[in-house]
Amino acid sequence: MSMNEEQVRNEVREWLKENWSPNLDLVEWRLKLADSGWGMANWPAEWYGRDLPVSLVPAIEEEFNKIGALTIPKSGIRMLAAATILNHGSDMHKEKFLKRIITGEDVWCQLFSEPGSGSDLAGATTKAVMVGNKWVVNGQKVWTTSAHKAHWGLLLARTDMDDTKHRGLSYFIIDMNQPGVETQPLMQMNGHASFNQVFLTDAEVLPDFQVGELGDGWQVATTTLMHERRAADSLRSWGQASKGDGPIYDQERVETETTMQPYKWYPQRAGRVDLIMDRAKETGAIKDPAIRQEIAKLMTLHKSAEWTARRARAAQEQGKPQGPEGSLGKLAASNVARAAAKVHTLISGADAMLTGEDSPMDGTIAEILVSFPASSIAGGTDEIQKNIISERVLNMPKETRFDADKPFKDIPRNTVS
Amino acid sequence: MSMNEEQVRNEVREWLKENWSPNLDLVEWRLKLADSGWGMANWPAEWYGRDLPVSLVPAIEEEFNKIGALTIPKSGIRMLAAATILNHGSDMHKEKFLKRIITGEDVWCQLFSEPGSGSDLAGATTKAVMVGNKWVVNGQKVWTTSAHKAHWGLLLARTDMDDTKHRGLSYFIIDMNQPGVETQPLMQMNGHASFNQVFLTDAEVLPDFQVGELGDGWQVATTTLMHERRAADSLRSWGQASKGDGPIYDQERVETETTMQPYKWYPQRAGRVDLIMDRAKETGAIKDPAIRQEIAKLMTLHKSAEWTARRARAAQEQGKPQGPEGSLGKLAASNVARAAAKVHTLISGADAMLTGEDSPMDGTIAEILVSFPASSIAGGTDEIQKNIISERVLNMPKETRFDADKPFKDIPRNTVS
Amino acid sequence: MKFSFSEEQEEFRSFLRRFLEEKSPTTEVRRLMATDAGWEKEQWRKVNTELGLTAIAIPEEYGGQGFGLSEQCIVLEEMGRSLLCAPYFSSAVLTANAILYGASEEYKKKYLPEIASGDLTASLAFTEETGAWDISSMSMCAKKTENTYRLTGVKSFVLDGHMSDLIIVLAKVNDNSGSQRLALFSVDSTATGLTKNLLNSTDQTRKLAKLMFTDVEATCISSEDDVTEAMQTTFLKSCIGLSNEMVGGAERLREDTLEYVKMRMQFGRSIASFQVTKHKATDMLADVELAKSAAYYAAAAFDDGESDIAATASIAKASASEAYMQTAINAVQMHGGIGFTWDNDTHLWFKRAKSSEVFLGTADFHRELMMQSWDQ
Amino acid sequence: MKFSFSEEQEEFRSFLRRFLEEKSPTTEVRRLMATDAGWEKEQWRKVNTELGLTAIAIPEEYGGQGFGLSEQCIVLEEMGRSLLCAPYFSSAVLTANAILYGASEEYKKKYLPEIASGDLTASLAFTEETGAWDISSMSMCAKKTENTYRLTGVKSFVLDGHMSDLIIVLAKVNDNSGSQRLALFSVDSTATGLTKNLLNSTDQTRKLAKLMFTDVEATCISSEDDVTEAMQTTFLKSCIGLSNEMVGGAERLREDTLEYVKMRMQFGRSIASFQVTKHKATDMLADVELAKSAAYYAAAAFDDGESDIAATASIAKASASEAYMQTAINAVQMHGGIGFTWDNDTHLWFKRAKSSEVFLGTADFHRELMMQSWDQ
Repeated sequence: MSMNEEQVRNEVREWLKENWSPNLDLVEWRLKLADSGWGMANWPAEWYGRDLPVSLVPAIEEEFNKIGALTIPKSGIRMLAAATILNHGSDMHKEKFLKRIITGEDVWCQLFSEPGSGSDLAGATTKAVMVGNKWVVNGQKVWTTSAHKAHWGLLLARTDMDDTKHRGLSYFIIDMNQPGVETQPLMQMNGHASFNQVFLTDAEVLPDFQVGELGDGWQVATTTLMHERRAADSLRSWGQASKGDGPIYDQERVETETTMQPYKWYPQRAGRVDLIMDRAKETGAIKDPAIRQEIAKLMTLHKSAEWTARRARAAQEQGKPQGPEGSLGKLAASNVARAAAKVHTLISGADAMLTGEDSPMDGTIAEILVSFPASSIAGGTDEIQKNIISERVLNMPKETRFDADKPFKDIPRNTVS
Repeated sequence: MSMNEEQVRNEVREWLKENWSPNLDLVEWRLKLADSGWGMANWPAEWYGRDLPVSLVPAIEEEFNKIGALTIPKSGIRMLAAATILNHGSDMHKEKFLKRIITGEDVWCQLFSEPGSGSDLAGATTKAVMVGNKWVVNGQKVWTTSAHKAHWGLLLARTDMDDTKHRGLSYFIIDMNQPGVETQPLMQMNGHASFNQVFLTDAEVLPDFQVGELGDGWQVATTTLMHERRAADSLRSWGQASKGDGPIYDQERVETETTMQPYKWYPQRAGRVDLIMDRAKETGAIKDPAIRQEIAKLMTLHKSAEWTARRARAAQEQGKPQGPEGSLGKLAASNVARAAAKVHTLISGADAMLTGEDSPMDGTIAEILVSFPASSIAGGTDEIQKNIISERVLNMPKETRFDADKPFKDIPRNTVS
Repeated sequence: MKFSFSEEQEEFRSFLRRFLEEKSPTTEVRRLMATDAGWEKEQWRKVNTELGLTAIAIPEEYGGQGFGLSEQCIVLEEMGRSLLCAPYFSSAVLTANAILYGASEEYKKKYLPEIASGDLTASLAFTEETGAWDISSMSMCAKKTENTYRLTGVKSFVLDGHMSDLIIVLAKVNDNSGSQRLALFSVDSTATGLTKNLLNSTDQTRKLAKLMFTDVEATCISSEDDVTEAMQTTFLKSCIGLSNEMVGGAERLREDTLEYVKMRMQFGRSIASFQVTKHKATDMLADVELAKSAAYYAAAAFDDGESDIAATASIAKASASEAYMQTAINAVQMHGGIGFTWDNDTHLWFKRAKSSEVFLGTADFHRELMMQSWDQ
Repeated sequence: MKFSFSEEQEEFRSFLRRFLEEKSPTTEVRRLMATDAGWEKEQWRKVNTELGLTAIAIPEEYGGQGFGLSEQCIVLEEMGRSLLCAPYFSSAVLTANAILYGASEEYKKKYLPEIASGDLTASLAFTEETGAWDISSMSMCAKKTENTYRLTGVKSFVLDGHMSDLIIVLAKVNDNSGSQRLALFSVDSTATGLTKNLLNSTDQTRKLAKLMFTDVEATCISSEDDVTEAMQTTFLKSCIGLSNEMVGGAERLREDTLEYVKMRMQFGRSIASFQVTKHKATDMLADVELAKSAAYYAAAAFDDGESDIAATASIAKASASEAYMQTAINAVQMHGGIGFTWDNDTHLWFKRAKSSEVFLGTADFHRELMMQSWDQ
C-alpha cells in the first residue's frame, strides 16, 4: 500500500466519521458528497471532485463500504453524460448538469442509434437545422434505454449534409420533456421492452446546449462511446444496492431497481452458465454421456474466457500495456452465451419448448433461449468486433472505405425502414 | 429409352462385333476407335468423332463394357488438352495432337499455376517474348502433375506487361522435351510428390503453337479450367482399369496405374468415411458414447452431401436448370474430410500418432491425418468457392477489384518466393 | 430410387406456396398465434377444403387421396415455410399414422375418413411428463373394466391436445396372461375426468397441452397385437415429416435474410458486399440445402421401402434440427438489432426452430438412434 | 492467486526465446528429426548446461533449482514454440515427477540430481499397447524374486524410450497379503531381455518407442505405499506442462501465418486485406489466447495448491488440444497450396499438433475426466 493511499484512506475515514449518517435523506447526503468532492474523487476539484487519480477510487469506495456509507449512483447513461460534459462541455453545462448527476435526480438517455444506422453510428440522418435562434431537430432514434423517464438526452444529429459523413455531425443536450419528443417502447423477441424508439418532430434545442464545436459531434460521441464500453464491461457489478436498514437504504434500493429494470434479462442473455451443473444434476441429464461432453465443452470455453479476463486484469494491475487477451472478452462472451443456450436446450429436452411458469425455473430457462442472440449484436456485433480486433490488435489492413471523402448526401444509405 | 439411343446402341454393337478383339495391341485398337469415331463419339465427325450428343456417351460406353471392349483413356490432363484444342486450336493443332491423345501415346501437363499466383491464376508472371521467329519463355510453374513424363504442356504466359492483367496473357502448347524445361518434384507434407515445379529458362515455342489469338490466353485457359473442374468431379470413377485377361488388358492396366500414380492418396485426402464404421467396431471405439455422437455427426454430414449430389444429378437428368444444390459438392467434401480426420483420430487414440506400418491399416489412417487439409485447398480453396457461390448462385455483390483496369506491371504482386 | 420431384409435384408445390402466401401472411400468423386455440375452424376449413391437405396421404380406401409421404412432405415443407396455424401435424401426421398403422380395421374405417375430410381433428397422446419419445419410459397403464378401459395418469406435450375433437392415447395394458402390451385408446375430448391444460409455449404457433386423466373412459382401438412396431413407424414418418416442415422454415428464413442484407446499407455500401456476409450466406445455403436433401431423401426412401429407413429418418431429423437452429441464429445475427425485435418476423421462425429442435427428440437423441440401428 | 508473469519470468522467457531461435531454427529441427535418435547429446548439453532447463523444477534438495511448475511451463512453452529436439518432456517432466512423487527418498537422491544436471536421460514407461493413460487398463505385473523383481510384458508409446539411459516402469505388484498395489521400477536401458523398438511417428520431432520386456531384472524404487496418487499428480502436472508446450506451438503458427498473409499478394492486394482472412485471423487469436489463459492458469493453480486442479488440468489439456489442431488446420489453409508442401515449415507444427492432440489423452477423454471430478 502506497503512503498516498494510506493518507487518502485516513482522510476519507475522518470525513465519513463526521458526515455520514444513515438518517440523512439520499439527495441531502449526496449533496454533501458533491460539495466535499468525495463522491467523484477523480473529478476536478473545481467540479465536485478532488483531483485524485482514478486508481485510488477503489480504496475510497472500500472505506465507504466498510461502514455502510452510500456512494453516488455510478450506473446508467448519466455517468456517460458526466464524462462527456467534463471532457467537452462548457462551464454552463458543468454547472447545470453535474451536481444533479451526482445526486441522481436527473435521468439521462443517449440518442445515437437510428433505424438506418446500427453498426454505422456515424451514418445518422436525424437533422438539426438552425431556425431563428434555436436548433430544430427532426428524425428518429432507436435502442434508447430509459428514454421515457429521461430528463435529458445526449443527441447526435446531422447539421451539414454537404460535409463528409463524420464532419457533418454535431452533439447536443436535448430536453426530453417537450412536445417534439415522443417515445415509444420497442418490444424485443424475448417479450421485454428495455429500449425505446424516440421520434423527434420539430424538437427544439437552445444553441448553448450544443456540446463541442459545430461539426465536432462525432469526436464528442467517441468520448461517450468509450465510456459506454467501459460501463458495459463492469455491468455485472452495477445491480447491487447496498445492504442496510433505514430510509436512505430504501431510497437507494428503489433507485437501483428503477435503473436496473431494463437490464433484468441481461444475465439470461449471457447464457447463465452458473445454472448448468445444478440443472444437469437435477434433471439427470448429467448421466447422459453426450450431454456431459457438451457441458464440459461449455465449461472449458467459459473458464478459459474467465481466466483470460483475469489475465488481462492482472496485467493491467501490473501496469503492463494491454495485450491481445484484453480485447477478446466480448467475442468470448458471445460464444459462451450461444454454447450455453445449446446446452440448456439439451438439458431441458422437451421443457425447452415451454415458457413462463411452465418453463424450468419459472421461465428463466426459456428467457435464456430467446435472449442469447442479443449477446453477439448489442454494443457492437461480433462482425464489427472482429473487424476492430483484426485492424487494431493484429494490424491488418483496414476495409476499403466507400463513404469517407464524399459529401454525406451522396453516400448510398437506407431509405427509412 | 429414345429411339435414337436404341439405334446408336445397335450401331455400336454391330461395329464392335466386327472390330473388337482382345488380341489387338492397345494403340492399334485405339486407332480403330479414332478412325471410326466410336472412341469420342461426341467429338466432331471431322475430328475422330461422330457428332453425337454427349448424353448418348454413357449408352455407348455401356455397350463397350458389356463385352469387355476397351475405351479410350479419358483421364488426366490429355482430355483437357483435347477439349481446349477442339475449342480454340488451329487445324494444325487438331491434326497433330488429337489422334495421339486418343491413343494415349502422348502425356500432357498443365502449366498455369505459379508460386506467386495460386488462387489468382490470371496473375501469372511467366513471360513469353518473341525473339526472332520464336517465343522465348522464362518463369516458374508449380503444382504440375506428371510434368516429368509429359510430352506437351499447356502453357499460360504473359505476352504483354503493359496491358491489363487478363488481356496480357497468351496460351501456348510447349514441347516439354527441350533443354529450357526443367522439372523438379514437389514433396507434400504427406510425403507424396504428386506435383512438380517446372522451371522455364529460355524455353522455346514456335509461333504456330500459340492457341487462340495473342492476348486471348485467359479466355482459352477458362475452357481448360472448366473441363478440369468437371474431371475433378468425376475423379473417383477414373482409377478403375477394365477387368479382363489378355495382353491388351495388361497394357491398359499399366497405363492406368501410371496415370493414377499421383492421385494414390486422393481417397485419403477425402477422409475415408467408408472405413469409419469398421474401424470403430474393430477398435471398440463404437462403445464410447462420445465417439458415437461424433461418428453420427460425420455420417449425417456425409450422407446429406451424398444425397445432395444425387439430387443434383437427378435434376440434371430431368433436364432441369442447375439448382443451388449442384454448387455445394466441393465445399461439402472439405467439411466431410475435416470431420472424418477428426473422427479417425478419436477412433485411433494413441495410434493416431503413428505412421507407416506402425499405423492402423498399414499407414492408411496416418495418411488421412496428413492429407485431409488438401481437400479445402486443391482445385480452388474453400474461400474462393464461397466467393464464387455467393456471387454466382446468391447474386451477391462482387468483391471490389483492385487489379482490373490498370497495366499489369502496376499491380502489386508477390516477389518471387 | 427416384429422387427428384416430378413436374406435377413441382406444380402442386408452387400452387400451394402461392395459396399459403395469400392465406397465411405473418399478420395472420401473429393474429392466430396470440389466441389460445392457435387456429380458426373457418379459416382452416377454407384452406383444407380447397386443397384436400388432410386427405393427401391417407389411403383411398379410407377416404384419402392415397399419395405417399413424399407428397405429404411437400405440404409440410410449405406449411413450415408459411408457419400456417392449423391442426395439421397433430391430425394428419401423428394421429392419422398412429391409427393407420396401429388401429384395427374397424377404427381405421371410423376415424380416417373423418380426419381426411378435415371434419375431425385429433391429437396423439404419446409423451408423458419427461417429453421423451421413447416407449420404454412410458408409464400410463389402462385398467380394464367390463366393456371398456379406464385411463389414469398424465400425458404432456400433446400437440394441439387442448383443442382436438379426439384424443388417441398410447398406454400399456396388462394381458390376461400377465404380460404387458402397448395399445391405442380413443378418448373423447369432452370425456369426464379429462383435464386439458394449454401449456405456455415459446413458439406460439405450436400449441402443446398437458392432459390429466382421472379414471377416464377409453375405447381400445388397436387389435390384440402390441402396437410397438406401429408406433415406431408412426414415429419415423413423423420425424421425416417434421424434417420437411423444418427445412421449409429454414429455407424461408435464409431467403428473407439474404434479401434483407442485399437491401440494407451500412458504411455507404450494401452489407451483402462484405465478404464475411457473403461467406456466411453461403454457409447458410449449404446448411439448408444439405438438410433439404436429407429430408427429401428420407421421404422418398420411406415410400420406396428402403431398409435403412430408421437411420435415414434420424439423419433427416438431426440434420434439420441443426440446420434450422443455425439458420435462425444466423438470421437474427445478420439482421442485427432489428432482428431481435418483436415487430420483425425473424423471431417467429427462430422460435419454431427452437421448438422443432427438441420436438420428437434432439439431434443428440437421434444420433444415438442412428448408431443403434447401425451397430446391432 | 497471482496470475501474471513477473518481470523476472518475462526476462527469462525472452532470453530463452532468443536462445532457442538461434540454437534450434527449423533447419536444425529438420536435421535432427530425420535421425533415429531425434536429438544429439552434444547439442542438447550445450543448451541445457547454459540454461539449467532440466533442473528448473526439481527441488533444491535434489540438486535442482526449486522453481515451480509455472516456471517450467515457460520452458515448455518456448520449446513448443521452437520445436526443440531434446529429451526434455520425457526426463524432466514425466519421469522426474514420477520419481519425485512416487519414489522412496533413496531413489529420489539417486536419480533426481542426475536428471537435474542433464547427465541422465530417463523415460517413463506408463502406457501399454492401447496407449491409454488410465491406470485401470494397465496389465503389467512385476514378479518378485529373492532380492529383486522381474518384468514381462509390453509398454508402448514410451516417449524417447529408445534412447533414454534409464527406464522407470509402472507395474502392479502382488502383495503378501494377496492384494495388488502399483509400484515404480527402474530398469537399465541395456538390461537383458529388454527390446526397444522405435515406432514410426508422424510427428518426427516426438519419438516414441515400444519396449518389450521378457523377464527383465528391475529394482523397485517406490516405498511400500501404492503409487496411484503419485501417478495421478504426475499425470496432472504432465498435462499442464504439455498444454503449455502446445500453446507455445500454436502461438508460433498463428504468428507465422499472420505474417504470411500480410506479405502475400493475390488479386492485386494483400490477402490480409480480405475480410474473411481478417476474421479468421481474429478467431485464431481468440483460440490461442483462451488456450494460453487456461494453460497459464493451470500451472499457477497447481503451484498455489488449488483444490479443483484435476478439472483445471483437464480444461487446459482439452482447450490446448483443440486450439492447437484448429490453429494448425487454419494455418495450412491460409498458406494455401504452399502450406501443404514439405519445404514449408507449417507441417512441422501441424504434426506436433496432431500428436499432442492425443498424447496424454484426447479432448474427449479429458472432458469426461472434468465431469467426473465435478460430479462425484
